[in-house]
Amino acid sequence: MTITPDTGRQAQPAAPAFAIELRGICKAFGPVQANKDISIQVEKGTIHGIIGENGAGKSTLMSILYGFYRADQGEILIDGAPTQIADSQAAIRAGIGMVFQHFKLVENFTVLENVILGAEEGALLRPSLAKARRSLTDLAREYELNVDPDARIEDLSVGHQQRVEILKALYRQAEILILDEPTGVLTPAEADHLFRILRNLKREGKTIILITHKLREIMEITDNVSVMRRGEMTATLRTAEATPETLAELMVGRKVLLRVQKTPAQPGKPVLEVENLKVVDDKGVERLRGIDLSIRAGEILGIAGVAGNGQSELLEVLAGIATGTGTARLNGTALDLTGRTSDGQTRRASRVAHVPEDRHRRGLILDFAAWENVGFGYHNAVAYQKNALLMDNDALVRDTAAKMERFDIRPPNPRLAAKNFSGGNQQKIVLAREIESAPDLLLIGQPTRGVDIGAIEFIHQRIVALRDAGKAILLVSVELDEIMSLSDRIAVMFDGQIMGECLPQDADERQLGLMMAGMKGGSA
Amino acid sequence: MERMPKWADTVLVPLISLLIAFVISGLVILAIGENPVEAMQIMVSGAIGSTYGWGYTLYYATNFMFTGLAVAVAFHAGLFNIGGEGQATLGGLGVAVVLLSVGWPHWTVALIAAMAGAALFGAAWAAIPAWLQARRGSHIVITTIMFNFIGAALLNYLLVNVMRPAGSMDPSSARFGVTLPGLHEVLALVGIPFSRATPANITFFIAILACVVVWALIWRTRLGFQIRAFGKSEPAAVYAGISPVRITMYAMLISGGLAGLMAINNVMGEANRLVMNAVEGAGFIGIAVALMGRSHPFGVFLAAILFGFLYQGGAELALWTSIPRELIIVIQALVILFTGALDNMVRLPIERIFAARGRRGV
Amino acid sequence: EPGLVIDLGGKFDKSFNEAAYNGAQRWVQETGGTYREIEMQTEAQREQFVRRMAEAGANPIVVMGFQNASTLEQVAPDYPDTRFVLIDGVTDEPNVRSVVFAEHEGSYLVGMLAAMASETGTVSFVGGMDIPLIRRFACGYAQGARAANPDIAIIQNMTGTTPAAWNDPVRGGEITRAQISQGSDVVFAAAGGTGIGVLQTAADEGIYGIGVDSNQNYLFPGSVLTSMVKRVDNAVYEAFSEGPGLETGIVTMNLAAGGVGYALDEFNAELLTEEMLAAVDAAAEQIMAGELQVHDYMSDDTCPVN
Amino acid sequence: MDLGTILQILDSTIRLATPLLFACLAGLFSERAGIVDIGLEGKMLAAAFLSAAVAALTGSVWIGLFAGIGASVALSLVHGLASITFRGNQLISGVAINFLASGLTVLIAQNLFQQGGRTPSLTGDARFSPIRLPFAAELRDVPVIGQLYSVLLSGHSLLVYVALICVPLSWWVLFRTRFGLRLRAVGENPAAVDTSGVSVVALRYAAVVICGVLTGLAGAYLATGLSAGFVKEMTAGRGFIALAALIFAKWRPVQALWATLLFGLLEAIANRYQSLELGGLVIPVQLMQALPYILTVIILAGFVGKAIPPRAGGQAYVKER
Ligand SMILES: Nc1ncnc2c1ncn2[C@@H]1O[C@H](COP(=O)(O)OP(=O)(O)OP(=O)(O)O)[C@@H](O)[C@H]1O
Ligand SMILES: Nc1ncnc2c1ncn2[C@@H]1O[C@H](COP(=O)(O)OP(=O)(O)OP(=O)(O)O)[C@@H](O)[C@H]1O
Ligand SMILES: [Mg+2]
Ligand SMILES: [Mg+2]
Repeated sequence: MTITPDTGRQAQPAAPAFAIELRGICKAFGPVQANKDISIQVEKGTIHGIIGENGAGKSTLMSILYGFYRADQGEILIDGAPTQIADSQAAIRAGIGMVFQHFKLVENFTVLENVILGAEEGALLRPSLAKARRSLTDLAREYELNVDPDARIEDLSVGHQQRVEILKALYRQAEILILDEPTGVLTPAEADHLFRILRNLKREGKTIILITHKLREIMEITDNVSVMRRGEMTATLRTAEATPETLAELMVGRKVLLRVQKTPAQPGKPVLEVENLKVVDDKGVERLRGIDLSIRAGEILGIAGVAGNGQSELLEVLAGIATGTGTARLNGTALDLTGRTSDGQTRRASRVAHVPEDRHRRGLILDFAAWENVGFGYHNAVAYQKNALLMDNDALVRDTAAKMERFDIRPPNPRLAAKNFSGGNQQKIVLAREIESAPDLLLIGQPTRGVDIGAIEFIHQRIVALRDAGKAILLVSVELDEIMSLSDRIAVMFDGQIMGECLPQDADERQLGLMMAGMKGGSA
Repeated sequence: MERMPKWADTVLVPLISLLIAFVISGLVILAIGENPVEAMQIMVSGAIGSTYGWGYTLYYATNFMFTGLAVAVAFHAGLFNIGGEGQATLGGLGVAVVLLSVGWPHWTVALIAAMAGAALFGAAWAAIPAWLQARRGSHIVITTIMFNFIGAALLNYLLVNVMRPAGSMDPSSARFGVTLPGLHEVLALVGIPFSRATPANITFFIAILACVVVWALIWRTRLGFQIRAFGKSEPAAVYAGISPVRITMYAMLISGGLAGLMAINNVMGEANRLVMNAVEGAGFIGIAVALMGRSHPFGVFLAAILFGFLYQGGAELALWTSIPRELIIVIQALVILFTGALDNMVRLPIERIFAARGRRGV
Repeated sequence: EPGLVIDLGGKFDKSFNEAAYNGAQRWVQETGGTYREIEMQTEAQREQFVRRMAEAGANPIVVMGFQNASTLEQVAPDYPDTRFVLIDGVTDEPNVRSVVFAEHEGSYLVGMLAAMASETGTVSFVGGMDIPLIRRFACGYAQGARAANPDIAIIQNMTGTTPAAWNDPVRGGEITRAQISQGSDVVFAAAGGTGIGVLQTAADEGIYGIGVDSNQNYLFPGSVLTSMVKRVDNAVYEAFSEGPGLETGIVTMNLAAGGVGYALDEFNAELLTEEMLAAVDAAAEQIMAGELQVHDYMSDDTCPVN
Repeated sequence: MDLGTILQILDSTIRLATPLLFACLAGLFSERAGIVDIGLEGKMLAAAFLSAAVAALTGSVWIGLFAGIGASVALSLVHGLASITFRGNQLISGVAINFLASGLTVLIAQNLFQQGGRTPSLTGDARFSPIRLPFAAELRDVPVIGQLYSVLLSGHSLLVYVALICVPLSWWVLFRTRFGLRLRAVGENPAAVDTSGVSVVALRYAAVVICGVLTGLAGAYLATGLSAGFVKEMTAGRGFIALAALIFAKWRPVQALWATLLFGLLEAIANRYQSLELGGLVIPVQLMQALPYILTVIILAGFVGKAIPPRAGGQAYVKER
């Protein structure tokens, strides 16, 4: 069944009290259509949820509403009145406040200073600070928004930093509050506190837009919910009438999972064995909290989970980029996780290949030509050397041409700069390089992010082919159907831990979706 | 994303920047009450109107090739080496030490030894800032500038207190035993008559060789590949297992070595003794040369010739008009400003033009 | 037509080079002739500039500054038909005339004047670049001061060890202030452009300064006691007048030859009393008559007094 | 070394520290706003020249002062154009400005005065003359305090006192005013400023102009206060030393005062003693002269405490990736 935006039910015959109404918003970043003709209505005094996969266009839409980006097309109505939101100043004037996915705080300023920044009373700080201090204590009482006004931001926990962002908005008399994935960075306890705050705000008649991936949260506090997919608004409905199942379907999409035709796996001897793997990031936050997993030859282990729950760290520490503690054995021999005697080169030498999640930042050098990117990381390979001194660029170019042929990379021009390929083809360049290095273990993150369907299918076939060649593959993806269709085993990660494992055939989206949302879902 | 053709990026943009720089320089000349056209004529005739002029033009160009390559190599690694001046100064010291320590039988042997000394000292002078950058994150731009001053002071001390021959009044070393063959001697072999009164010497060919070698290093070797990768994107380099520390060190050592090699030309070739301030700002001109030449050895070669022309032409201007040679520093500054800092100002409009034509084309 | 190669610091340095320029101008006025003139721009340019002058066919070519001794050693042999005149330095190239001055004699005289003018009993000396030539100034100055006042205290400082020391007024001023704080009330600056800073500070702080090379009395009327003039202008004038045929070799311009002396004009007339002048002129007579030997530092790199 | 000598050295320390202090505060405003400025040297030079030249021509040091400030502000705007408007490389822009100044000053000086790139030496009203503080003369003989007052504090040119006043003033502006708060914020996280509805570009231009004014004062003092006229390259690396002092001072006004005084002291000592004798071994003058630069490197190497620069320093603010 399909669920279509059912505004008829939303529009109360009495007074169409829409705090916000967006009509036909479009926004493109270069060739990327982040928002396509988006219309949405948000009732006054409600909490309105927006869900969607990574890259669906949620943040972009909200940034437009807040005047941080300018829409290419479309209009914005605040309280029914068409409003030009040229910049954040205008948004603030219109009573909109936003808590960004990545906080916009001055780290080494105090809470007070951050709160008054841009909203000072006069040329001198003293009075502003005094006033802010007073209203902060009020707000704290009213909404359980207590933070030490004189603490430096960098000394605060993420949860408190977020409260500062909310305080900033409220201090500017925001009537409409937008929160972009507020709980993505919070511990469950902090999240609960946040929700209490949001309820209080709602009680005071404020309108709240809540962006999240997590069904549990939607179900918990939203009144209405809209679903976005690939830059489009696919549905808006009352939360009361929605169920996690329907939302999960809407979010992941009704389109048939493209089941790659693959024979059942013939798992061989274990290739990668990881025990009690821990990673602490430079901020001192524990990103991986004791991971145990093992992958056998000829097997694909899929890691499902919402972005930011430790998948990236898992890939990077195994790839020798990040450092961690614990043990990881490749074909029985231990990998150095401390980084002292290891790096990307030594990993490649021990036949570990890595397709990074972010092709623009790590996987490719956008200014390099395709052939240079194919040699990238393998520049020491014997095949690419002419003699002890010189590299054999021609050989590399020839090899690249062949790879482009095999991977159907368009345009098949080895000398074209990587930045001039489309995302899908950029991704194929990385895959060609890593897969054809014939590794024992392939670490692969978000293989099809920002890639069109045609390319997706092709990439999936390649990954399966590598498996059938008896290699071990660790697949990380935020796209459920991808996990479902590729994996031989599925592990779900949440908050740096593995919530559970299951086999794709006896797993269903709903169950996985719940585990991804942090609910100790069904068995493994 | 619409991009403009490569030739526009590598040729058109720098040329337009250069044009702007020249136009403004012309205005400056007008402003100080001289005639730009005459000035240009004097420069042309003085710099390329005679083999004498050519001699000096090529002599300066040789200096600038070395310093330009030095800056270019560092640029490829994403490093900004403003220390060419100091590194070339120390290179001169290296040459002097080598040539004064023992009597050399023949200039060829001496040349090889002197090159080693020059490169070694130059690299050593670059090593400390490089290490501080790689390990302690000290800003290499400022540290290299500081090392220019420190190098000058060091040379000053050595020339005054150590290397100055007894009884000599000016702070400079004794003359070296060996001299390099002048350009005229080399050209005489192929029957080209050339002024003997110029300092241009065989080093010119070494500089050309250096251009080729650097080209091969950057575009044909593993190290060059890693240097370029690191320069383009450090996160990607780390992903590929390219060590930022190692590459920073290598790139700066090579850069310093190249700057040091310049001493073969000015110290061994021209002065034939170590004098104070022998580098004469060539280290800084290297920045303009590298920016003009888009950090490509061939571009550096051409840009160096251009600045050699400007330098000699400027000297002639200073000689016969009341326009001081500082005019060249102004031109140099404008070139750096427009090809470097204000690059976008020149590039964006051109990009738009190409984008528009592209769209119409499609 | 003759040529004049002016050293770093420029022809309006109010000192050494300006003296040469004035000599050349006098020649122009008196003979109506013309001459080529260029100014050195940087250290490493010396050879190119002298060469260029020779290439241009100037003859004779007057080259200013001891630092060009080695320059001429390089260039002169390539132009055997050209006559060069080196001011302030010595080379033994066959086609070069080396003109040197007896600075110690002139300095002796201004040293006497300084000692006699001093009330604090302390006089001082600021040299430019620390080289034997400048020590010759200092030594002569010290001898004169001692002669006039046996228990005078003499402070000596050099500005630096490189050519930059000729052109650093700021430093000159600071050194002078230091000397004043040590009690000096007459300072003799033999430091080219740096000297301007010295005389400036002397004037600011209300003590006497003594100029050098050119007559610098007019710079700060009333506070420049006198100037140790070096008749560079005469040397240039003579070279120009003698033309391409001038004979080479070493020419020493001493007190007797009117090559050095102290300046007396309307700007410092009332600063110098009768008896000061009497004493100095007497000494000058003796020196010219050879009865009084002023020790030349450069003869043995030592100075009897200090 | 008697008290008198020490006083003399400290006295000249104050004089020599003044241009560094102005430049250091200038850099402070610029870098606090996220604009790295290695063009201080050039701006100081340009200001030194123009102030001296105009003072020499008009005979009024005040007109000269404003001319000097004008020159430096003009160059600052070039830097702003390159690094703010066109998002160019701030380092390259600074380098270009340094060369532009060192070339143009000599070019114009030669053209105006034909004195080998020098200006005529300034006299009378064409330069800042020392100011005797009240009772300086009377207190001269009172031991210590009196001498401190009359030798150290009294008898400097006006700009020295201006510089000293600029220290508390800068502190107050940066840490006690709305403008200061926003300025510091834009150097730490421009996005935060932008999302609070304040213009990043306007703030950064303001900072760059303030930087220009202060650098102008530095240059003007050099040529019309410390010495009496312009000499080519007379800034002699002071602009870079000021940057080092800035790092040493961890981007704080009061510390900037101490840092620049330290560098001033080094220069004063180097000026006074040809070579320093410390227990037997003789430190050559060249080492004395290189000491500020060596110290700078040591500071940059973080061997005297790591300094965290403003986080957004050196990067142009780009909203959309
Ligand atoms: N500044 C930008 N420049 C270029 N492309 C961008 C920019 N911001 C977003 N995009 C692209 O626009 C698309 C939508 O991005 P957006 O951040 O709105 O998605 P999202 O739904 O917020 O994703 P997430 O759940 O990961 O936050 C993505 O393809 C992204 O790559
Ligand atoms: N998040 C982002 N930030 C910056 N640039 C981006 C981003 N996402 C995409 N781009 C740029 O947009 C270009 C196109 O990316 P995109 O993935 O949309 O390609 P596409 O048109 O979908 O092609 P394909 O159909 O092969 O996926 C890429 O070259 C990339 O440089
Ligand atoms: Mg988002
Ligand atoms: Mg796509």
